[in-house]
Amino acid sequence: MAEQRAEFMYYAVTLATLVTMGLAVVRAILGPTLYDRVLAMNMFGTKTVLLLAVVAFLFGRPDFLDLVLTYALINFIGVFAVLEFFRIRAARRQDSGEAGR
Amino acid sequence: MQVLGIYYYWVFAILLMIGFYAVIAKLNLVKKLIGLTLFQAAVFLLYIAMGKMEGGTAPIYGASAEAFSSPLPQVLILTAIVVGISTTALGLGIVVRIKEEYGSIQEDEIQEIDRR
Amino acid sequence: MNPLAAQMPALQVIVPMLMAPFVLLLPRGLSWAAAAAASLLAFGIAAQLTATVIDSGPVAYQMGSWPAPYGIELSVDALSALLLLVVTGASSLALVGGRASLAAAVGEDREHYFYAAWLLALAGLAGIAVSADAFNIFVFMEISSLASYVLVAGGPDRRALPAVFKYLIMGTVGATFYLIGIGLIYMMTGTLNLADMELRIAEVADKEPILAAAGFITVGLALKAAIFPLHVWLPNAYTYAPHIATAFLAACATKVSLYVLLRFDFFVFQQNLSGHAFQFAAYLMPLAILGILVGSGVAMFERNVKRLLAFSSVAQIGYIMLGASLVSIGGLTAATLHLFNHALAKGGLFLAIAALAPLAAGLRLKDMGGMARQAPWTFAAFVVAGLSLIGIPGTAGFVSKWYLVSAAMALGAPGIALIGVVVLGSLMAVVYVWRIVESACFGEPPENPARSAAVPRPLGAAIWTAALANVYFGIAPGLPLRLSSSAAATLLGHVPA
Amino acid sequence: MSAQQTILVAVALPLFGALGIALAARIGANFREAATLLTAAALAYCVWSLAPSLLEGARPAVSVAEVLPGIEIAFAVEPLGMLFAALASLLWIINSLYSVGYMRGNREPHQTRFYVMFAVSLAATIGIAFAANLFTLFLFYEALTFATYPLVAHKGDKSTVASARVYIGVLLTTSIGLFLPAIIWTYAAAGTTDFAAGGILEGKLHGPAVGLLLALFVLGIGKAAVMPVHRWLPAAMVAPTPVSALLHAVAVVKAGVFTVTKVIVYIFGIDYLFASPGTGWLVYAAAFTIIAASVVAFRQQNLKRLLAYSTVAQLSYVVMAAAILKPLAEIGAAIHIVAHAFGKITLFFAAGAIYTAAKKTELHELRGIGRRMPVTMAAFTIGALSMIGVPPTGGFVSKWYILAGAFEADNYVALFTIVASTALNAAYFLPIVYMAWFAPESGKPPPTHGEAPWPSVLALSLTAALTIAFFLFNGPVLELERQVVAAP
Amino acid sequence: MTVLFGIFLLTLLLITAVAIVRARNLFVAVMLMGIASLLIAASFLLLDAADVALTEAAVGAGVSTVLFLSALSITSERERASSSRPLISLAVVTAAALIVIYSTFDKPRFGDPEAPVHSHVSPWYIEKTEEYMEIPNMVTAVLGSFRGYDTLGEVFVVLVAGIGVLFLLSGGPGFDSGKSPPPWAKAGLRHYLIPRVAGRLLIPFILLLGLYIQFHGEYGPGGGFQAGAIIAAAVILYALLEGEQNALKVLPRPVLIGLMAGGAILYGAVGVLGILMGGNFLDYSVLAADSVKGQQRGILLIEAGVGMTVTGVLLSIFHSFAARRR
Amino acid sequence: MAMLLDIASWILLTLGGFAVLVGGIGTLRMPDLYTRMHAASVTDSVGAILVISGIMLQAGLSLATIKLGLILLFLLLTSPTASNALAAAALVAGTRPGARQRDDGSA
Repeated sequence: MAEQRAEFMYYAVTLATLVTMGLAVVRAILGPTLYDRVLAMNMFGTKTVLLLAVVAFLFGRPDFLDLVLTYALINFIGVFAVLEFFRIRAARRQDSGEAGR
Repeated sequence: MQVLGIYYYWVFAILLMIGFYAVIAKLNLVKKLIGLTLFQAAVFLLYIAMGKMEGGTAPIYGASAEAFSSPLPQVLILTAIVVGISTTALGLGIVVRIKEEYGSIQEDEIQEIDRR
Repeated sequence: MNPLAAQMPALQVIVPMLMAPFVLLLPRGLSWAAAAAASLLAFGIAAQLTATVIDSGPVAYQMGSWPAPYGIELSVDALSALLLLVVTGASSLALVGGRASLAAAVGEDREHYFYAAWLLALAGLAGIAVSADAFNIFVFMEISSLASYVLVAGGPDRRALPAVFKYLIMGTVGATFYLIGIGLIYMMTGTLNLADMELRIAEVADKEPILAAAGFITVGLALKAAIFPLHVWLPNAYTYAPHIATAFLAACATKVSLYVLLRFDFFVFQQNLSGHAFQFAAYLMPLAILGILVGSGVAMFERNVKRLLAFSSVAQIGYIMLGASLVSIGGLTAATLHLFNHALAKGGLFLAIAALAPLAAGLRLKDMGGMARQAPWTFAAFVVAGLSLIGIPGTAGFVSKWYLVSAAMALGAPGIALIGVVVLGSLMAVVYVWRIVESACFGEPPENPARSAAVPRPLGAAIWTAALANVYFGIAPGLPLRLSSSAAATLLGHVPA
Repeated sequence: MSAQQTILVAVALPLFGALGIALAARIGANFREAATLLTAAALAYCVWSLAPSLLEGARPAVSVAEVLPGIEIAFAVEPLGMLFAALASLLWIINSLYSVGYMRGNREPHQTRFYVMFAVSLAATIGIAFAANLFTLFLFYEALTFATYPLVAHKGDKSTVASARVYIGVLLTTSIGLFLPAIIWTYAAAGTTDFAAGGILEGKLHGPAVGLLLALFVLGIGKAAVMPVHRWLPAAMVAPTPVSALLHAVAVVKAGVFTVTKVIVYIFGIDYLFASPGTGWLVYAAAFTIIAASVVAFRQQNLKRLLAYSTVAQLSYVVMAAAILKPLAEIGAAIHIVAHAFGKITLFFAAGAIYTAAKKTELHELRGIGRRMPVTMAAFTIGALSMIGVPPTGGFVSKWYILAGAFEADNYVALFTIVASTALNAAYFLPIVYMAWFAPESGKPPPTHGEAPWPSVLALSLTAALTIAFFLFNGPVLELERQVVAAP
Repeated sequence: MTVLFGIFLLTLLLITAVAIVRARNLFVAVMLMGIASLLIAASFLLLDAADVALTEAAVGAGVSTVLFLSALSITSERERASSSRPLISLAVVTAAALIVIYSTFDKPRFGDPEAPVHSHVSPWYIEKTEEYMEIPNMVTAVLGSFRGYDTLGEVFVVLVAGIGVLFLLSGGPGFDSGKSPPPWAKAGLRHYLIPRVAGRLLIPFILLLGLYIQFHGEYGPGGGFQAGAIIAAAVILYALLEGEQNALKVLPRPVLIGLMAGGAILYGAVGVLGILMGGNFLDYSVLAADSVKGQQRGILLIEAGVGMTVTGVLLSIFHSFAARRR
Repeated sequence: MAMLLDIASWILLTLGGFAVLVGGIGTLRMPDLYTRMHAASVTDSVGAILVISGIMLQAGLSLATIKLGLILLFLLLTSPTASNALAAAALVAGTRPGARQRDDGSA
């Protein structure tokens, strides 16, 4: 009984997470700025982490949590790579702007 | 379950198509590589889907597991993913060089430059 | 059989493969020597394997000692032995002769990367030739492909880069198609071992996934093998690669894909799909004929010497496919033999180009002026290899064309038309080879004298080795003929001859 | 040295000679020419030493390698080939002698290449002569084409290269496009390509196929210059005179008609061919070539071009004679190869000598030249008479046998052609002779020149002498050729 | 219910894929690629492929995003509005898709335990892994031993990609080792205080996680490749935070090349050791007196080799790209 | 006791799911970058805390709980950092709160 109800709760959370992931995808596609997309991607990543954490229990395979851990960290690095990209782009533009003058 | 099965193969086909279209129709070299990545991802999906067994679980001996999905397609796709990323990395290296030499990463512009 | 001899199939791949990381670590000065040594060793192993195959039939090898359908099996039969000889031989010849040329093209500070990639290309090609596992073939195909992209990208001209990018894209699409095909077969049979696959496919033959798999594998490998009209990556890649690398790749890279194609189409599908022979005749043969005619035709009007020879390669691949599409012992013998002979001829030609290019102002036909006088010996070898490409008797190229024509003749009336195509193709070859010869003998010599005065001796020796091999195998084709007729029998009837 | 070894040595000797010539050239020009003459003499010795045993009926053969099942590279000496080889090796000596004078007299460039390729050409020629089967023959036939290409294109300027392109283009196209398929067809039908007395095709082919195969052979053997594949021969006139001599007298065209004869005699077999329908056309084709080429020659103003068209006509004598398909005519064909060789080489030597000494190439310039170059013009006269077929020259002997063969076959077309062409030959040769000896010298200040350098004069005297000698002493040759047709 | 999840994820995947192809801005496309990659990874997990899901996440969302962004920051991020021959391309693509769909007729039922995939070779692996190796993760068993030769090939594919990028980017006009980089290229994100602190805090954990995945691969999902990617990611994070020059001080180029070559050599050496000790190539059973121990030892060693090579190659590639920003 | 834990975890999970959903809707509906960032943070912080603690309660005391704790820690450390850096980058690049933004271009 309790098992079943827990399962039901897992399903509910999973569903909510999935919907949010969908919304994040919509945001990533709509934009409108690059920063919105980065935000959406980051959010999508964390939601994936949540989703997989729940699914691991849903499937009864807690050893999948290693995987979830990895997701959380990798996602973080992705965001930093994006930031570095922005920084370099800004510096580049500044450089070329100065050169233009 | 069967709905999902059919859906997997359709998604495989459509994803393959989307990626392939990007590879042959897009003129931007990076876009081609992105298309290639999607193209390969579709194939990965094909393999993994065929390895799934109803009622099975991940092929790691665990407490309660009785039946396992097939480990072989997973191994193959692990290798294929690595091959894919290697190809992408090499392709990006070439793109960077092309940009430096030609100042463009559009296929048509490069052809134009070479024709001159 | 002593234990080391039993390990030969594995060593064939391992020796060049493991030498590659060592090349990265060794002092720069040694990288060429290490690469050449590994390549020669591989050639020795290939020779040893060939001897074993001729003496006692196919050799099988279980990787990691796991039994066949579960572990990965290697197997060497006559066809693989033939291919191994071509691959390792071409590599050794090009490496031994090509040091100076490569140093000039690649630059000495990054040479060691290049040699490491070369060894991996060699290992990849050899790995395909010995493998008896469908997926393993894919892995080694990718090693060799990625490595050959690197080799092509080493070309000094910037146009090498777009060329290699196109090569990469089309090569990867081809490999992925192959992967899809393998996946579909695996889905229907549950196995990846080629022999096991062949047995198990019989139960599910003519089901849609298998038919689609045949299509995907054929198209994917045709892309890799540059079969007309999927050859568009080849001319530029061959033109702008370093000359020595072109010699190596032109001699064996596409051949290996053709080999896999033959393996699949005959070994796995032939017995099991109804109407298979008809499909060969209906689809591959017209493509082969078009490939011969279009490739030769473009070559006739091409002004860049290397691209001319590259288009000639497209035509020569057409000959091989034409032989295969006859689906007869004679046709397959011709196809496999031509695989060998064309490698000899093209390898020699591109090596000679490597020797001549530094003496000339460029690679256009008119830049070849005066070459015959500046480097008479090299040029003579070029002519010999060119004659082999045309198919003049006394050279290797003739023998395979002879078999092709004989096989076509066995068809009766339609065969006459095929003979016409072969003859026409040969005549076109006369034209394009002769355009080079003529401009080299009688063209205007370059305005300012050559930068480097002489052909390096090792390169000259390599070129002459190739040229003499063309003559030798034209007069005494016993060895390749034996291998290829046995290969044809294996492909068709499954009984080792 | 056994006969087998001698054969192999004969084929290989010029090749090594070529190497020796190339090496000797590094020391000096004299050494190079000495090496050439030495090689030529050694080759002649080798070849001629085979003759006696052949007259006694021996047929030495040797096989080198089996290329394909049933197809080997093999050599066998039989009378026809012996005759050809003996002729070529003999004329090489004389031609080398002549070349020394000509090449030095005209200060030609690339002399080393010239001598080396000449030697390679001779190797190919001997290979053709001694080939034991069609395949081997084809091999050396192509080798000869390639080896002579640099000789034809010797000058290397634009028009020369264009002409040389015609030369190699026609020869390669016909050989690969027609000759080779004919060989493969033969192989497919008979299972072998060996030359065998009486032919190998008898009963293997039927109906129009025989005629078609014959057509493939005759047109495919472009070197025989049967119209319409004769275009290469006039085009090749751009070459230096010794090369023309090589082409016309020593090797190339002779290889062509020799091959045709050999195919007719040893592949088809004359009796089989005679019995087969649809083969008579060859006589007509040859006859047409003879008449047409003679007419064209008649209209030429350039001496060497005239000689070239004369050669086209004379070659077709051989083809026609072979095509008459009677033993006497076959003998005539063989002898005509020899007779024409002596006559034509004399004519070319003379033309070259005139060019060397006086730089004259056109017919109208030759007025009165006989007084300045009496020896040369005397030789020229003898050569011309031989072409026409007047005794006491070699040309008479061969024409006699061909006529006899034509009578035997009741072939009136051939008869008429011979008569008509003889008249035409006379019509274009005799005016030259007359002009040279009797017309007053034209031109404003009379040019001062004498004979060409002595090696050239010596050479042409020798060949002129041979032309006459062949009329007087042709017994062994006849005996040899009788064996061809008399053999079982 | 999982069916619904699967369908939902796949639909999102398709939408994302279309958006990727249509995106005019390459940066946007790369972002969406990251999302698509996570979606694929989640789908893999639903299909019981934990190891593959881990790899796809590490590669698709991590490594490949970093690589694409590195390349984009050198090249340009905008795609010109043009595609070549869209109609012909569509026709070709549709033909391919039709063949694919045709091929799905008459295929085995999805998840059917009787399908050849589940009845022919796989059961042997599932059965024998326990017997021969006594490790729970069958994927690792197949990868490391049963089909270890493929994995050897995979390592060399990675190696050749590394060699290729090093080769390509150590020449050409953009390469000038003498030129000092502009100040902004050196800086990294060191002026962003909060990320810097948080990042530095995390790096040890990431490294630890990498090592855990490396050596836990026989028991749970993971193995050398994933671990290599994670460790490389940690170093890349360091480089992003402190500037790549500082990262190079920690792990200089020669060390990286040593890592990538060394890993490949280690793998090969294990294989050759198999020959020397009387077995076939890559036969680990002979590595110890007890064949099970030998297998385990062999797998451990080759996984270490894989990890080394992957780390070395990924970092080399990253630095090669970064060095081009001058 | 077990019942109590179960109930607590259900409540946590429900609330977590709700928070995640609300945050997602907010991300879609909010007018500009900075307000969207707020909404996204709801999912990352509140949502994550609630959901993961809910699961932790289910899992009981085991290795899994420790791992879950680690995951939560990472999430709480990384996502605010990422948001902060992103906001800083956007501000530096000149994106003002409330301003109408041009499309950086998908299609």
